[in-house]
Amino acid sequence: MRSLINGSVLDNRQIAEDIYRATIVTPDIAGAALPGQFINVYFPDSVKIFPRPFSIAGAEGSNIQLFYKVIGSQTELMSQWKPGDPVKILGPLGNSFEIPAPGTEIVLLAGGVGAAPLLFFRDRLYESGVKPKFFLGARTQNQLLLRADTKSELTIATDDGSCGSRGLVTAVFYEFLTGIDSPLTVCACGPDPMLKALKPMLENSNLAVYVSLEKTMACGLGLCQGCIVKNAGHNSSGDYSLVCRDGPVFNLRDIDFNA
Amino acid sequence: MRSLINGSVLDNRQIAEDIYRATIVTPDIAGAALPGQFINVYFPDSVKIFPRPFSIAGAEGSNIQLFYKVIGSQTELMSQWKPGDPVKILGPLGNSFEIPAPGTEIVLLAGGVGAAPLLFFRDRLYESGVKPKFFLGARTQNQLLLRADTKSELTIATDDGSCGSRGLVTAVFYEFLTGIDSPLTVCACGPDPMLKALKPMLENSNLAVYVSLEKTMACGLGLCQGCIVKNAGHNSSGDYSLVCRDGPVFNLRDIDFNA
Amino acid sequence: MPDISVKLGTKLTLTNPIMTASGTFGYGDEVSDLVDVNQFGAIVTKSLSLEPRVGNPAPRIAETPSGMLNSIGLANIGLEAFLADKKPFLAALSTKVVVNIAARTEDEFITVIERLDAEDWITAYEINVSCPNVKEGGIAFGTNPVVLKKLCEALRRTTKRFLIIKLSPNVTDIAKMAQIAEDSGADAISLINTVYGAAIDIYSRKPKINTVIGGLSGPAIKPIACANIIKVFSAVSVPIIGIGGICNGEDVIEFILAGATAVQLGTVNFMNPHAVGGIIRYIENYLQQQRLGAISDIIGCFER
Amino acid sequence: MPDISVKLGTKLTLTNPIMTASGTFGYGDEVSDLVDVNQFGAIVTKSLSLEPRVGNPAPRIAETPSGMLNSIGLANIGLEAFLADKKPFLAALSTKVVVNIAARTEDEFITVIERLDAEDWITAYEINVSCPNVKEGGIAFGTNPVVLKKLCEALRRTTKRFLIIKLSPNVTDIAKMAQIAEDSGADAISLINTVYGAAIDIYSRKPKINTVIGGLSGPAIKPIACANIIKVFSAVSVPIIGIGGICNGEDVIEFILAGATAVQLGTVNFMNPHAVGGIIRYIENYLQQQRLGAISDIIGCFER
Ligand SMILES: Cc1cc2nc3c(=O)[nH]c(=O)nc-3n(C[C@H](O)[C@H](O)[C@H](O)COP(=O)(O)OP(=O)(O)OC[C@H]3O[C@@H](n4cnc5c(N)ncnc54)[C@H](O)[C@@H]3O)c2cc1C
Ligand SMILES: Cc1cc2nc3c(=O)[nH]c(=O)nc-3n(C[C@H](O)[C@H](O)[C@H](O)COP(=O)(O)OP(=O)(O)OC[C@H]3O[C@@H](n4cnc5c(N)ncnc54)[C@H](O)[C@@H]3O)c2cc1C
Ligand SMILES: Cc1cc2nc3c(=O)[nH]c(=O)nc-3n(C[C@H](O)[C@H](O)[C@H](O)COP(=O)(O)O)c2cc1C
Ligand SMILES: Cc1cc2nc3c(=O)[nH]c(=O)nc-3n(C[C@H](O)[C@H](O)[C@H](O)COP(=O)(O)O)c2cc1C
Ligand code: FES
Ligand code: FES
Repeated sequence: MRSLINGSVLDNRQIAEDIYRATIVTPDIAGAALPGQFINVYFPDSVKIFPRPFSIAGAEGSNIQLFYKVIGSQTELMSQWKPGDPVKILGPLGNSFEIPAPGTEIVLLAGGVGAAPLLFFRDRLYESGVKPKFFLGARTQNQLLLRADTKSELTIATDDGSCGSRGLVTAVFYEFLTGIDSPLTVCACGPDPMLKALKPMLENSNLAVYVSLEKTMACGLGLCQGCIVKNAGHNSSGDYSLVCRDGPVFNLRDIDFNA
Repeated sequence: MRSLINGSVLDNRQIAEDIYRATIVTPDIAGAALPGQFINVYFPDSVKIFPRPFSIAGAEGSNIQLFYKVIGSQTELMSQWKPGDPVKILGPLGNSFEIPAPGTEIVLLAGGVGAAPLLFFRDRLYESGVKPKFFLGARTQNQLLLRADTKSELTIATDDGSCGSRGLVTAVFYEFLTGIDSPLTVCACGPDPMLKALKPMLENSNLAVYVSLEKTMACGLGLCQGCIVKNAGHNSSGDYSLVCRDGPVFNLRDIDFNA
Repeated sequence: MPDISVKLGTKLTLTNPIMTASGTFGYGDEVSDLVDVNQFGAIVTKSLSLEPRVGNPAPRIAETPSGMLNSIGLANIGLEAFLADKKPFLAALSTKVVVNIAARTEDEFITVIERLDAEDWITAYEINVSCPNVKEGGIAFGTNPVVLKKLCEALRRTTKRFLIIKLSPNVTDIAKMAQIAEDSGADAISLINTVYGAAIDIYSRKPKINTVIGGLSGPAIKPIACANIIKVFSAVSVPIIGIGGICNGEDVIEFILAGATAVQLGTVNFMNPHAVGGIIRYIENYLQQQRLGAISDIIGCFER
Repeated sequence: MPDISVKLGTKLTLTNPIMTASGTFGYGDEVSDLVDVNQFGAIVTKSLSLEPRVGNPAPRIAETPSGMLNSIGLANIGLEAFLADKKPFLAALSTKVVVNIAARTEDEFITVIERLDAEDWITAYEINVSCPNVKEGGIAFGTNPVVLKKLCEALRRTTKRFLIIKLSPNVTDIAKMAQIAEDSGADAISLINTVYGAAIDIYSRKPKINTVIGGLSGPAIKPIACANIIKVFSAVSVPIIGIGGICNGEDVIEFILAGATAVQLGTVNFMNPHAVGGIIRYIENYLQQQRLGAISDIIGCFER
């Protein structure tokens, strides 16, 4: 049972350039959350009427964590949250990443704040005894969500080389791939162009690629039919899927980025 | 020269039930302000688009004071102002109370938060060597803007008798009037029904009554023609006056409350 | 406790005046784990057409000041899937079910209605002649008086069910369209559908929704809806269902004072999926506080 | 520095595309100690009629979500007082002056224009055929194609001055009205005037503005204005002046991309009387950042 509830801010601080981490007390959501799922944040009395979706980046005890980048008016409002402030949230929403069958290696691939859902997935993998490879990219070192990690084998790439290798994180990942011929599950989240660039990987039949997508959402609940993504040809369940209800996690095979 | 400027909150605190006092650093306005004038407070990115008018309740050095009652969304926002917060304000706006010719006694008559502009007038009168009579009414003692005053001869009335006399402040004032037959200038501010109730006083030719009016304002600048008050019959300058530009202070003789 | 039930003419009584607005509450089952759907006086389903429709390409929605644009394009699962997949949920509801229908032609409307007439769990039809973002069979039915008359008469001949005609605000004279609907036998008029609107991204220079011009909804259009209710109330005697920008109980009272017998919640379902509960409590409190026995006492009762 | 001047056809060039919207900036002199009025590409004065008009009774304004209703009722000082009292200020401006005219009859329009034609400090007339809150001579001129055609033709015969027809969004087909204005000799079309709207106080049960139905303006109507600009842009070749809900530089660029050659600032003058300065700086920065030489390069240039 999902519910719109008043969470309470436990902590909210800037952790990188324009990027904040918020910890919210919300036992029901924390208890139910799965990696890949998201919550809606509501802003009453606002000129902007849509709730804002954010990936659950961690769930421990009664708390969930969000990592968010300040890019507009509502994330600006969030950056002003103070401990104790009530926040209207609804979740967990959407589907989730799945832990692959034993024998399949798993790799996490994140661009920018897209790392958020994968941090949560990493936690759960680590708890289940898996220490995943984690490729994390950002524009500069100032925009990295983490720089070192004990729960994953972390490889960092920055566009300007200020931390890790210089260049796109996908490039580092492709390098790693060339040495691999066993079954591999890739879970990726980041800007659309990054995810789109993964399409050619599908030619490698050893690979399953799951991506978490972002679309403008009016409801997050499957009510408005606004957050569509085009289904790839072989998928017969209708021409569009809803990111909020059928996703946000999709098998890369099933979606068509060009529409 | 009026100007829209960023003032800075110096202090903001609750001083009575639902009533707050804010001190704002704004040298230009503080220097120019006259009693009776008001400022506009602007709320960017708000669902409510009108600025909100507030009487200047005091001006000293670089600071002005406001007394405001929390009655809706924007005064609610104001109640959250913290020292150092920037506030967009414009003023001083409108006309002012005038210090009457020597030999005319002056009486201030206020209902509720309508005391705000009269507090400022009292300051200026006191500075000019006059200690005015000040009749102040409120619903209960918890809603009084002040309970004792060194700069005026204060008489208090509350509806429930919790402070001063029990009943309407106008009643106490009428009592005082019966003993008076010298020229008297009354400056009043309060709810419309209170001001309307002063109309019969005009039959006493010894009395000049000035009232400060409140109307919903869209601009406060004479641009929108929204804040009209009907002119009384003998006034030939057009059928309506604008409260923001021709007022907020009017000779009670010149206005017609019934339209 | 004051009486919040409303009679839509003599034919239909709702336990309360709050309905869902078509296209903003899916088929009700999407959020049945979040909202007690039976709190509503009636559920109006997403516009249904004979065949499934995939709807318009992305982008379909955009935020505007206190409102939103949409160009969903009447995406829906089509008549057969509706009856197969949604009937179990809808037929089991204790609240009433209104099926909103959109079609490209008069014949398509009639075919859908004839098939639905066999389903006894359906209470009423709402005819969408006012969708601003599809090429055929949308608003065209609702802006031309001659076409509207012919359609309404044909539908009235087809069914005895409670028939609601949903009107567009994008016309010079909505009162005239309402009169035509009434004269042709409509049992109620619902209004407004979305208002024409557009927005352009100044960096990509692309329209923010795929059809360029789409439908504006949300708080921004509330005064427009209110004005249209007032106009139609003085022009017809069938009940009016008020729609447009309602966010809370105050807004509902305002629309009822303006002349609505019932109302629909649209965009607010996105802003606050729990709105209905608070609204019903608000109405009850308002009536008590105003010492009114029944919500129906104040329909159209504003001071002119 | 990019070029922000705009040509409204061949007859009129403005130093920048930002004008004031009639009725929201008085006669300009009210705030001349607050705003440098010459920053605007042109000033449009409050609707002027032959005789003074006191306007509608209170209440005249009400706030709505991201917008406002008004029913000022074309209150104005009348032709003679305008020339006597406002000419000194207006004639001395370095910016252009557009006189907006409203009248009850065709004859009244003609009388006013004939008198104003003698004043060489006036650059253009904007004809208000779209005021939604007066009983006579308001929107009636702007909603009936036959009436509009006759009026425009008569005005065109009367004056050689730059003639702008200001249209209402409260019609089924605004493109058709624009075509009529163009065919009748209008030099430009301005749009939109306010949208029909209403609001009711649920405690007093009184309408929030005296005329019950008034005009909605402000950010709420921006998408409606944008859609109407897009429709009219593809229907006429005379320049369009875009109006409705503009708050900032982004909004201006959006309207120009939609097809406006110039724009007017209305309700924003109440929300931020200094808006014009920031908007002009924004436009210059935008053009530089987008590596564009002139604002006129992007008129109507959105991707369809
Ligand atoms: C399922 C899901 C999970 C998400 N998880 C996270 C997260 O964990 N952390 C995080 O920082 N963000 C996340 N986002 C994106 C986040 O929702 C947006 O950044 C936020 O809504 C922006 O709100 P705003 O009012 O600050 O910006 P706005 O003023 O709304 O937007 C500013 C600019 O950003 C663009 N924009 C708005 N929404 C999005 C979007 N969804 N994707 C890309 N561009 C957008 C707008 O077009 C505009 O140009 C997620 C989005 C989805 C759909
Ligand atoms: C010249 C002038 C000077 C003023 N000075 C002061 C002052 O010094 N202190 C102070 O507390 N208030 C003063 N006011 C009133 C103040 O402007 C309003 O209380 C304020 O705008 C309310 O804003 P809000 O968003 O909180 O309430 P809203 O949500 O706007 O209003 C809540 C309720 O109050 C009513 N309301 C709104 N504005 C007014 C008004 N002007 N008069 C009466 N009822 C109103 C509304 O109709 C509504 O029912 C003054 C008004 C004017 C015109
Ligand atoms: C996303 C969305 C989809 C809609 N789909 C339909 C529809 O399928 N059929 C219909 O008659 N109206 C549809 N509408 C219009 C609404 O039912 C309603 O008339 C309109 O949104 C105004 O109400 P609101 O402001 O409360 O949303 C839709 C509105 C939205 C926002
Ligand atoms: C208070 C007010 C008064 C107005 N008076 C007039 C008028 O006299 N003549 C006119 O043509 N338009 C008048 N308008 C309409 C505006 O010029 C403009 O077309 C409309 O407000 C939409 O623009 P906006 O949303 O930027 O305000 C008035 C608008 C307002 C808000
Ligand atoms: S956001 Fe509304 S259906 Fe996905
Ligand atoms: S508030 Fe606009 S003229 Fe007074």
